Amino acid sequence: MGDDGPRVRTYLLVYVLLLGLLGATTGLAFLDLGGAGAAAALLIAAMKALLVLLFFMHLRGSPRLVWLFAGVGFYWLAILVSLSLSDLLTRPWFSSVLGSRP
Amino acid sequence: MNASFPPTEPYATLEEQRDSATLGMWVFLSAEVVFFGALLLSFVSYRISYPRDFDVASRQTKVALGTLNTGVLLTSSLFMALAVRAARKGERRGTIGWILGTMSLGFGFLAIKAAEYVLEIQDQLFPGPHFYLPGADPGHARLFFLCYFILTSVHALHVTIGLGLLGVLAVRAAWGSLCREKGHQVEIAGLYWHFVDLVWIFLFPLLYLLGRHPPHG
Amino acid sequence: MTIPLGARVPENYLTADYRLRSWLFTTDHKRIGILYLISLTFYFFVGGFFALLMRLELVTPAGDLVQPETYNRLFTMHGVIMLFFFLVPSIPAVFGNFFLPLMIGARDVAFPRLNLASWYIFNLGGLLALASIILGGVDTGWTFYTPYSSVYSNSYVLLAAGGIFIMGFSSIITGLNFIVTTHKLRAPGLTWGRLPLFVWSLYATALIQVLATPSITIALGLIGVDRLLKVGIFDPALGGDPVLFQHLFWFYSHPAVYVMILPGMGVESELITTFSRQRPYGYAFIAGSSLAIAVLSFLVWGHHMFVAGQSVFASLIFSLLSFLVAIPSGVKVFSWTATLYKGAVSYATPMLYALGFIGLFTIGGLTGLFLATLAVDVHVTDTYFVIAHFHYIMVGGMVMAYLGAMHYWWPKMTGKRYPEAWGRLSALIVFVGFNLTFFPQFLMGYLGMPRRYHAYPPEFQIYHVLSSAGASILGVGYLLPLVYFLWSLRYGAPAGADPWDATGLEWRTPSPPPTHNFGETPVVTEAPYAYRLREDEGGSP
Amino acid sequence: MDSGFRIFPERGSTNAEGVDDLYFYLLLVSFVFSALIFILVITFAVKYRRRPGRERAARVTPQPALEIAWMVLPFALCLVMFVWGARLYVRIYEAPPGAMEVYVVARQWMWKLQHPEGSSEINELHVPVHRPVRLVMTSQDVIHSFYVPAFRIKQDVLPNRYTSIWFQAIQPGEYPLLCAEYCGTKHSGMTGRIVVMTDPDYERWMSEATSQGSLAAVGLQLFRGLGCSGCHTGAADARAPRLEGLFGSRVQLEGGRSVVADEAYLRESILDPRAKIVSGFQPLMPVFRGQLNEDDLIRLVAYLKSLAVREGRPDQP
Repeated sequence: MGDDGPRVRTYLLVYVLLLGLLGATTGLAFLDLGGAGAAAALLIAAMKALLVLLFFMHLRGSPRLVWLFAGVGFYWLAILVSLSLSDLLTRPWFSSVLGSRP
Repeated sequence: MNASFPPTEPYATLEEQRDSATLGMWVFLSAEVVFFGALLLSFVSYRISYPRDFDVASRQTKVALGTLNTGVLLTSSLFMALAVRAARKGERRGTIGWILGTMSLGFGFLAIKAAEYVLEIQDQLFPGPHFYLPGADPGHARLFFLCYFILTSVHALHVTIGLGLLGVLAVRAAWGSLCREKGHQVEIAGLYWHFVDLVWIFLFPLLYLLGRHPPHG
Repeated sequence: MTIPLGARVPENYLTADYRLRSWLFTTDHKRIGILYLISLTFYFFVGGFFALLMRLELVTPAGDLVQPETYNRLFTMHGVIMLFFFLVPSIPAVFGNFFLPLMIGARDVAFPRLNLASWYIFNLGGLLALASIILGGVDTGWTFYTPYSSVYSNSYVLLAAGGIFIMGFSSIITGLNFIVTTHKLRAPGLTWGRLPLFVWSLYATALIQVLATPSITIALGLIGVDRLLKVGIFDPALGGDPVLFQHLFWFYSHPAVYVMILPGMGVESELITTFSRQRPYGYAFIAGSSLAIAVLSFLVWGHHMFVAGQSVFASLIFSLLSFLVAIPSGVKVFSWTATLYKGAVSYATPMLYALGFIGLFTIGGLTGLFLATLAVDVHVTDTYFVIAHFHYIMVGGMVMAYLGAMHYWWPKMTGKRYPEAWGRLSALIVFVGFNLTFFPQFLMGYLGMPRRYHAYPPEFQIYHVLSSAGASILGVGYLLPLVYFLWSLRYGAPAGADPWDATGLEWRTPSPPPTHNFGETPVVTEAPYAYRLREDEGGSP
Repeated sequence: MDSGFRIFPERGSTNAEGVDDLYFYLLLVSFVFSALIFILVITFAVKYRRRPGRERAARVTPQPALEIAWMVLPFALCLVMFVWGARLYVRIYEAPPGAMEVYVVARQWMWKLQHPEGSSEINELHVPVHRPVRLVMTSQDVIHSFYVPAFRIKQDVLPNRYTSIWFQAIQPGEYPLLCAEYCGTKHSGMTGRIVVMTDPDYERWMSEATSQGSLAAVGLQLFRGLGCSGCHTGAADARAPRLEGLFGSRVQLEGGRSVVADEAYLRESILDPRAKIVSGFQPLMPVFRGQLNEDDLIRLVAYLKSLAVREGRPDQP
């Protein structure tokens, strides 16, 4: 069994990238990007998460089954969030006042 | 495979046992994703409903300490990855060393987090009866800090559990019973540790950074 | 593990060790299944006792037997105990634990020690729930809606919610164990296409257990925070949203309905094939529909919230998605029915339960359509129509399947046969009692009788009396098996390895099975349910 | 409210007729399918029962086409249910123009129902027949649910929020009003009645009902008493937005979004003015959360709505 996982250099590279992204997200937070600020922060967080998943957690090189279960949680979470927000965000859409306007 | 270290029931081979344990941890982590996700959903939906008050409140979090803590946790993840690597190669001293390194950073994270809590309680930001935050709707600001304290303390609980796991492994590595099984227990614990890091990667921007920029208008 | 030659009693998992500690520290999946069986039987009768008291109160329109406070506690504790401490674990924890490894030719589940831990965790949760009963009970309804549960209720919410919170972990562990076991420990040759349908349904159930349970853990945990800190995340006074609690609650509790019914469907597939000696009609459709139900079950929770203040748009989405669940459920009913075609149908007790299951599940499923239909749901939600609907699914479906499984596998679990005549009689009593109890509730519901009413307008009395009469019959139907099963432990005839002439690996080992299940690991070479057929007459419906 | 034996509830509203038609369709589909299943199960179980000489099953080749048809056909019937149900459902949330309004405040364990003209009732609501009535509802404590079985309407009543439905009675009479969401100890006692009257009867009842002035008039006093009129002067250079003609209009918010000024918006803007800042104004208004009870809020909202009526709908009384 020769899989000792990624080389030390890879780990260090990933680590430096992670710290870089941390700096970027903190720096960006102090700029006024309007609505894009939240999107940027979440995008960077997703990139960091992906790095951790792929390299530190060895998802790269794992069997498909492991990929499946690594994805399943996020998929179900996406269902929970999207359908819950489909309620919250659309509550003002049907304002019964509209019907009663002349 | 080392004959002196047989697989336990119900497995025929150590390889099978190792694969099962890895899969089991990933299945568990998928449950954890939903667990933290459900909490985050509460936070996000209030953030959407009350963006202005949540901006005001989130500016009260200690962003310097938070950033430092993120760095600490990311570094601990690197150490953990190196511990797994050492365990896989059967390097006992390396394994113990990196595990202890990971643990000390984990304790560091908890210490910094505790310091933040102390500062926040001094600033009357704990959403109890003494809560006080001018400039925001008191109810909504309480909601923010309620979410903040719940999310971070549940996360800290996970860090603590991770530290417990690593502590056990460090002792077992010192006894020498770890490396012969190609370190799969270190790997499983590593998955958990990295996941806790991953959760923080999302908590940090959501709690500390959104709304950090000076308000316009 | 070979049976020692010359031993009078062949060693099996029951006789391997008689000491109490050998049970309390066992990691044998079969013994853990039995431990669960004992716990669940206890909780079932506790929950049933509350139900009987409720039905007794409801015989008269005035609330004259118990105080309203008491009545509210009765229906709450009935719901909490029955749902979380009987129905959710029921078939997976008892028959799943016992038979999953046997059916896939494994020596145990993937994580035997975790499996034992799950039983202890379950009982810890149960003890908290019982403690809340003994101290005075909970009056929030099993749904724990905020802000009533978090701010207004003066009852032992923290204990009961804590019990469910803890029990959730045992559910997650069981699910996790089943997923890994099914993936990793199948016998050589046992491909996914050869798995028994019960295993497919357990796998689908396990997915739901793992992925849905965390949501209610959070929802109840947050109620706990509110009650402890006196400041809460769902508190409207702060701008908190009680509807958000309902989202988190139903994101678990709707899929949980499928945790309760999917294993029942799996049992049903086993029973129908065994007692028709027929191959399942459309194996792939039945197996696939289990997975489809598991996935779809997560997309429909909002149909509990059509009048809850959810947005109209979200209600439209949830209504449409809810109808999708009708497809796989319909496929199952169709396949069971078609499996009977040209079979060799016997009327053994398990089959009576199975046939009853088809009828009751059909009614339960069809009335589900009423509740998915938006405008009709507005009228019937939170009335006895809903009560009747979900009892048809959970009692008419799941409990019937549970009892069917009990009779089917009892000979395997204990090595003893139960008295068949008594079995058939009790199946009949349960069927009649059940319909008498719950069918009138459909009528009452459409008339507008709200649920959770301690006193009610006199016009509903006739229906309530019928319902209460049925409940007493049902009670007898449930007590009978308890008596004759216990009787059979001592006096039952020996069962033999395969009393039903069934296929499946669990019947290829002695009854009761030896500690390590199989003398040697079985090798599977053919499709499941390969019943020998009469070749003279063929055809298709 | 007779206590005779019934198998079908009375129909008291336009909505009830629509819902019942759909209900019959559902019943029909259910009867057809359950009859089909029951007959097949019983027939097969009897015809293919195990007996000497028939100990084994015969080979049956499954027909995927049959399975597919069984999936498609019922789903088509389900889609009819969905569309039909959705149309009726959307309708109960869209009150017709000129609907009479009633404000509902629920609390453990009673209903308070207020007419805009000023009369308020406890656990009893008098309404005229054949006129749409729109309910604006909120709760002072836990979640309740406004349920009138004869009208086939039900809507949860939530704290800190307005929910709304409407109905139009078709027959004078008395209909039970129930709380359908479990709300605590005396949940089953939280009942009342809707009294539907002919127009002349209703006019008479209205003239006899006691009233301390219309909600809007009391609201105006509150508006002045709380100092709102200091800023909301209605002048072009005022520090606060003009309120005349506000209700029902689209408000341009800071940050580019816009919102329809419905009751929920008015309520939020009084309690938490900073939540939605009107474009071009400073967040100067004090927060009224915790200082106003639901009754006062309703009076203020009614007053603000009356401003819109005067501006935009001069034909209305």
